[in-house]
Amino acid sequence: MRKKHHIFCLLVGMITLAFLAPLAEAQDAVRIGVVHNFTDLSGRSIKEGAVLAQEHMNKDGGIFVRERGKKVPVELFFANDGGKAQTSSSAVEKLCNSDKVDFLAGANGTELTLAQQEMAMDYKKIFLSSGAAGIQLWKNVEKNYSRYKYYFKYEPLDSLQLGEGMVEIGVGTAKAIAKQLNIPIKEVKAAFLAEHAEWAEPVVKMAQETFKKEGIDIVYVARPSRDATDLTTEVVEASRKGAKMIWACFSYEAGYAMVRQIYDLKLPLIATGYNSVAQDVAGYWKATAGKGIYSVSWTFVPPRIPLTPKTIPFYDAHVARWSHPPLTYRGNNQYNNMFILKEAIEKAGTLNADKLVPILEDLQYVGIMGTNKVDPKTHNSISGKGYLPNIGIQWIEGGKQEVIYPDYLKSSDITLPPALLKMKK
Amino acid sequence: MRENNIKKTLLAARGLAKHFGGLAAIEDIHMEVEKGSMIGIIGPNGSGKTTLFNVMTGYLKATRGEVFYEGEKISGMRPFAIVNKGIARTFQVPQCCKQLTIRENIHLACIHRCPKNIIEEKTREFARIAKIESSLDTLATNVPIGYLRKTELAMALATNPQLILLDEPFSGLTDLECYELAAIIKGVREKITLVVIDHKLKHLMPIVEKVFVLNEGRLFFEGSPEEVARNPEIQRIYIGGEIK
Amino acid sequence: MLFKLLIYTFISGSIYCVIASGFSLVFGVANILNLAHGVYYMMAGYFLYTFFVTTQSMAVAIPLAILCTILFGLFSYFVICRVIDSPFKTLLATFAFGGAISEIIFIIYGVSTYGIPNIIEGSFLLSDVPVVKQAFVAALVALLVLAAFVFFLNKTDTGRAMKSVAQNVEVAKLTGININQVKLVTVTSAAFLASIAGVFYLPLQSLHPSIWMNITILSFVIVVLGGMGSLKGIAASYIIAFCEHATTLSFAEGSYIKNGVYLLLMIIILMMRPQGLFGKDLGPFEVRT
Amino acid sequence: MSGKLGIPLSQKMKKISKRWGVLLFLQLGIPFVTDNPYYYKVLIIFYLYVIFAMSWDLIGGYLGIGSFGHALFFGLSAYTTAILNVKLHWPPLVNFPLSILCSVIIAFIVAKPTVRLKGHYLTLVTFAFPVIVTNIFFAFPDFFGADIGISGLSRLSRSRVVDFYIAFCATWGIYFILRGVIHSDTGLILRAIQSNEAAVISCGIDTSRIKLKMFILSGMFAGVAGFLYAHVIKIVEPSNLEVHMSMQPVVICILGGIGTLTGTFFGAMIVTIVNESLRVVEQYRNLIFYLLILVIVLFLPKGLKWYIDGVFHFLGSKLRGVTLARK
Repeated sequence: MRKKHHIFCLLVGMITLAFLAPLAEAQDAVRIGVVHNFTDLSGRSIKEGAVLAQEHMNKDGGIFVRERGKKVPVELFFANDGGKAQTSSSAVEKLCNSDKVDFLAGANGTELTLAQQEMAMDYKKIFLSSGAAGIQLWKNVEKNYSRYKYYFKYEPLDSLQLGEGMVEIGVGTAKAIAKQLNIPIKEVKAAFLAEHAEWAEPVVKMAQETFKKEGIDIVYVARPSRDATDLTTEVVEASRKGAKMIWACFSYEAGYAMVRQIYDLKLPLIATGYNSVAQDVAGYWKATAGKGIYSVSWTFVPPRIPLTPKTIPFYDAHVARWSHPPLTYRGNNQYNNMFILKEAIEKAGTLNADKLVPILEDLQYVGIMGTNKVDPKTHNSISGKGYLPNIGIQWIEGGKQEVIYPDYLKSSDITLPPALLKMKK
Repeated sequence: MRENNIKKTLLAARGLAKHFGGLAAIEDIHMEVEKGSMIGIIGPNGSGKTTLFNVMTGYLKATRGEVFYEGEKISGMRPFAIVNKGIARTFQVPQCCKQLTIRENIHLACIHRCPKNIIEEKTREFARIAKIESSLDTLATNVPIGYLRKTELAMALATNPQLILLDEPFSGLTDLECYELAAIIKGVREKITLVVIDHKLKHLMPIVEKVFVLNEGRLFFEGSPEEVARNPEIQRIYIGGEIK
Repeated sequence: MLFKLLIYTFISGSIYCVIASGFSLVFGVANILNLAHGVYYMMAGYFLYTFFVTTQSMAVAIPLAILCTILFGLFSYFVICRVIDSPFKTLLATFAFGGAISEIIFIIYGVSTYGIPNIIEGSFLLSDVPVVKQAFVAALVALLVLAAFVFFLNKTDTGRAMKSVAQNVEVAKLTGININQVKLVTVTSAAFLASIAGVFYLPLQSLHPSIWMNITILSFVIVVLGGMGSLKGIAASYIIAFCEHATTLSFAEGSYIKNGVYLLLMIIILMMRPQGLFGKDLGPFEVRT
Repeated sequence: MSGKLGIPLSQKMKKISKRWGVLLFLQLGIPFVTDNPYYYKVLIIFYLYVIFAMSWDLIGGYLGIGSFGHALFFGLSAYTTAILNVKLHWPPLVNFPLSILCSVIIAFIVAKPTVRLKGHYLTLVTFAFPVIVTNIFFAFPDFFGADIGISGLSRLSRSRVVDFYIAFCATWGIYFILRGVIHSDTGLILRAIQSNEAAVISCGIDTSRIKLKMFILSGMFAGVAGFLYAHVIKIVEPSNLEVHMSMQPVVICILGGIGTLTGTFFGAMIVTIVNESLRVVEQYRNLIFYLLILVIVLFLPKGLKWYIDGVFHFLGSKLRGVTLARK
């Protein structure tokens, strides 16, 4: 009995401790709150990007704030979104309240970002999201500007813009297959494997239209769940229906299953489109035990090519700091967004959100991937030529990434898997 | 012996049968229980006495045949409905709520049967009948089996039934307790018809006025205790039953 | 088409069998619904990965992984068999245990997914159906191990002891069987069975600390569908597998809604046979005697 | 009479719940202590979890029906109000009865077949329903918003403080309703059923009808929690229907002490407030949380409430000793 009471007292002690802990007082700094998931890749890359940016800023004293008349160091506060709307919105609230942050950056996953957006707007904090593709986010700004004007999405692209990229690459792949197997593009049949998620719906529609226009017919469509672990049935069905390429659309672990099973079954198929996990330069090869070879994907993680003067320095710095390039595009988005914030603050010379909004709206910033600019009405990023390019990469022997799209950047052509090459006429 | 000579049939089984897979626990039982009578059912182990009760009270579904209560077909009804018709029963292993006190157990049976304000005294009254007032507030887990049997009887009475089926009320009791219980049973039978299963003929025979003998699921014999005592066949079954 | 369906049903069905059997066993003998069951499968995978990376040879890694998983099962026994009084508490304890383990994995291995190279490379055509060699082998091994285990249950004293405990603990106690020992053996062998599935089948899938829950749910469904505590019942896993593959083939969203489909099936079956397919009949109302 | 009835359990309850009366008024005072909306939010969520847990406790704790799909009622009422509020712009007040009705209906649909089942079969069937419903939701993405759910619900009231008081009143209101139920004859029947259903049936009580009733009542209160939750978080998404959500009330009840209404307060405190304040060790938060559950289940199996009572008794006796010594 007595022992039990001891245990109980111990618990009580823990509770009180936990309560007392977060009472830390603010000192002079630009406080940036970063919400991300502590237990997945996207979250990890966001953290790495944020920390790297902070270090780079503080190396030369931080951000110059005119109204304070000096350079102010950047302080980061991290909170876990826990992969749930509730936890993530209370994470934001915790940042705004207990940690008294001035700005919010980070977030991944549209549903979570939506929850956080609400919270951030309640507190009128500038919020630069760096990993959510849902169009609802900027639709909100469009609908109710006065409330949502504090939300900005320089990067990443929204699902429609992503869609363009994926489709472009899909069509590019189809053309390449047709050329290499010297068959008419009519015979390059495509199968769709798109994750069953809200953001993918418009993309799939768009893809279907474009493919029809290009004369590539779609023989099979499957919409597995985004964390499916076994897609054998789907891929086999696809190749049975005579598809030579799978136009994939995966933002989660299901991407591994697909490439893995295509490889295991030695199917005459090549996966293209968008396979989020294939962007992960560091982990992809390990995660698929080399089975991820030949898979093509649209990417928003910069390969080591001079897209802008900033690309290669960033790439090297990231590798130097974390011994690997960004794991997902959220990493470089986060880094980029924080520097956009820096630029805006130095322009405005204040941390006041309402003063910053107009500055951010007409800010044109040359970032890592290209030139960042938002549409002042919707605060949505502007993509396409001159702004943010669509890049396609392919994994080849020895776990190397090759840029295969667009033509003015590519380092090599698409390499087709041997099983597919056998079909050469 | 009884004031009303027109003997009205209370419970009647017509060609009752229950099969568990292959084996027939009971097979085409015909029996009638007259109002106000006191019936004993005896038979060796596995002769289907308890199954008969379970079928009559709706705990098991009859394979064949029907049960009538006051001329109304009750076979197929759910157990609680049959209880509400007025047939209470007890079990071989007393079924009381172990986590509740004796009082609460009896109270349970009184619910919906009498207005709230008199439930308390009702409870105490039934407790007095069953001679368990002394330990009303002890948990059912902490009382000996004798008390449980009495509690169960009290609960059965509390559902103000016309007919009570007692399933081996004497088993597991000392002789003393048996006499006590027998007395209680005698006490209540003025108003209520009783059917009693038991092996302890010593205690059963004196209180019953008619006996059904079951053997291998069939109704083997039916008559007064004296006739049963005289019948050598039954002795043989019983002894055989014991040895088998 | 149907043939293809059957092949894939056979493969995944057999894997489910060997996983679910352990779950069923632990429930039957120790009367514990071990929500952490999926963790054994997952751990087998992680052990295999670790040992393969360190030793670079499957021949060494596989036995080591199985051994470690068994040891892990041994360890888990001391956690999950401590709470006995209420079924909810056991559920909660095992759930928390599983959660804790997967969190630890998160902390050790980080959030990234890992892949294990196949033991046997390549695939072959069964008539016109492409089948991954490893998957096929895994299925066969699973069945063999299961058969061996059933033999162990019926022929050895320990096995018989387990069965008797499953049937009636009290009687078993009276006959002088050491209940805790039996439970220990049971949990351990459950871990062993799961580890077989993990070691041979996980290389075809990716390794992530969150895979355990689905496995648990799957085996739970199988066991309930087949009938609690009846080892025959795990044959239901073929039904589930068939259901999955059929749905996947017939709808575009197939592999998304497949869980819903087989759960629906389960509900319908339970409505008709509340004791599951192979469970023993309780009658309309069990009288406790 | 109910007080005299539930001996000794409910007498103990009465005594103790007097003590919780103090606690109640302490809670009332919170707004005078702090004005940090974040703390309010945590507290509101705490209250909603208490409601949710109490609703589970009614069937899980007192009736012994372990429903592992309770998120269904919670989530469905949340979705109902979300759809009405976002798509049709109906105010929360109008949606309230509708969403409760919705969860009552679904509770009936679920309960009708399940109450006949026993033990783990029941557990799994209750567990299966939310999964199926989630799948249905995903089948109509443009209506139910699939994985993104429905966002932008109007808030419950102007200020957090008012929200807090709404949650507060709802919680204690439901607490007293349930307490009434449990101390009445019905409560006795519930405990009896958990103890031995055969006995209850042989008293001529239709147990499955009672079970059905209780299930619906429980579903209704879960619905209340879900409704409030939707308007506090202002986004409704499939995770409201997930296994994780269904686990919450079970966890809370067992931590706090199963079959004790006041226990849910302590359980919920662990699950919400402590869990929230563990953010300082974010990396290990979940681990600590799970370990905490394990420790409590393994070493404090009776649930926190029981031990807290123990501590109170202990202190009480000490104080009494002191006063006696003075005399």
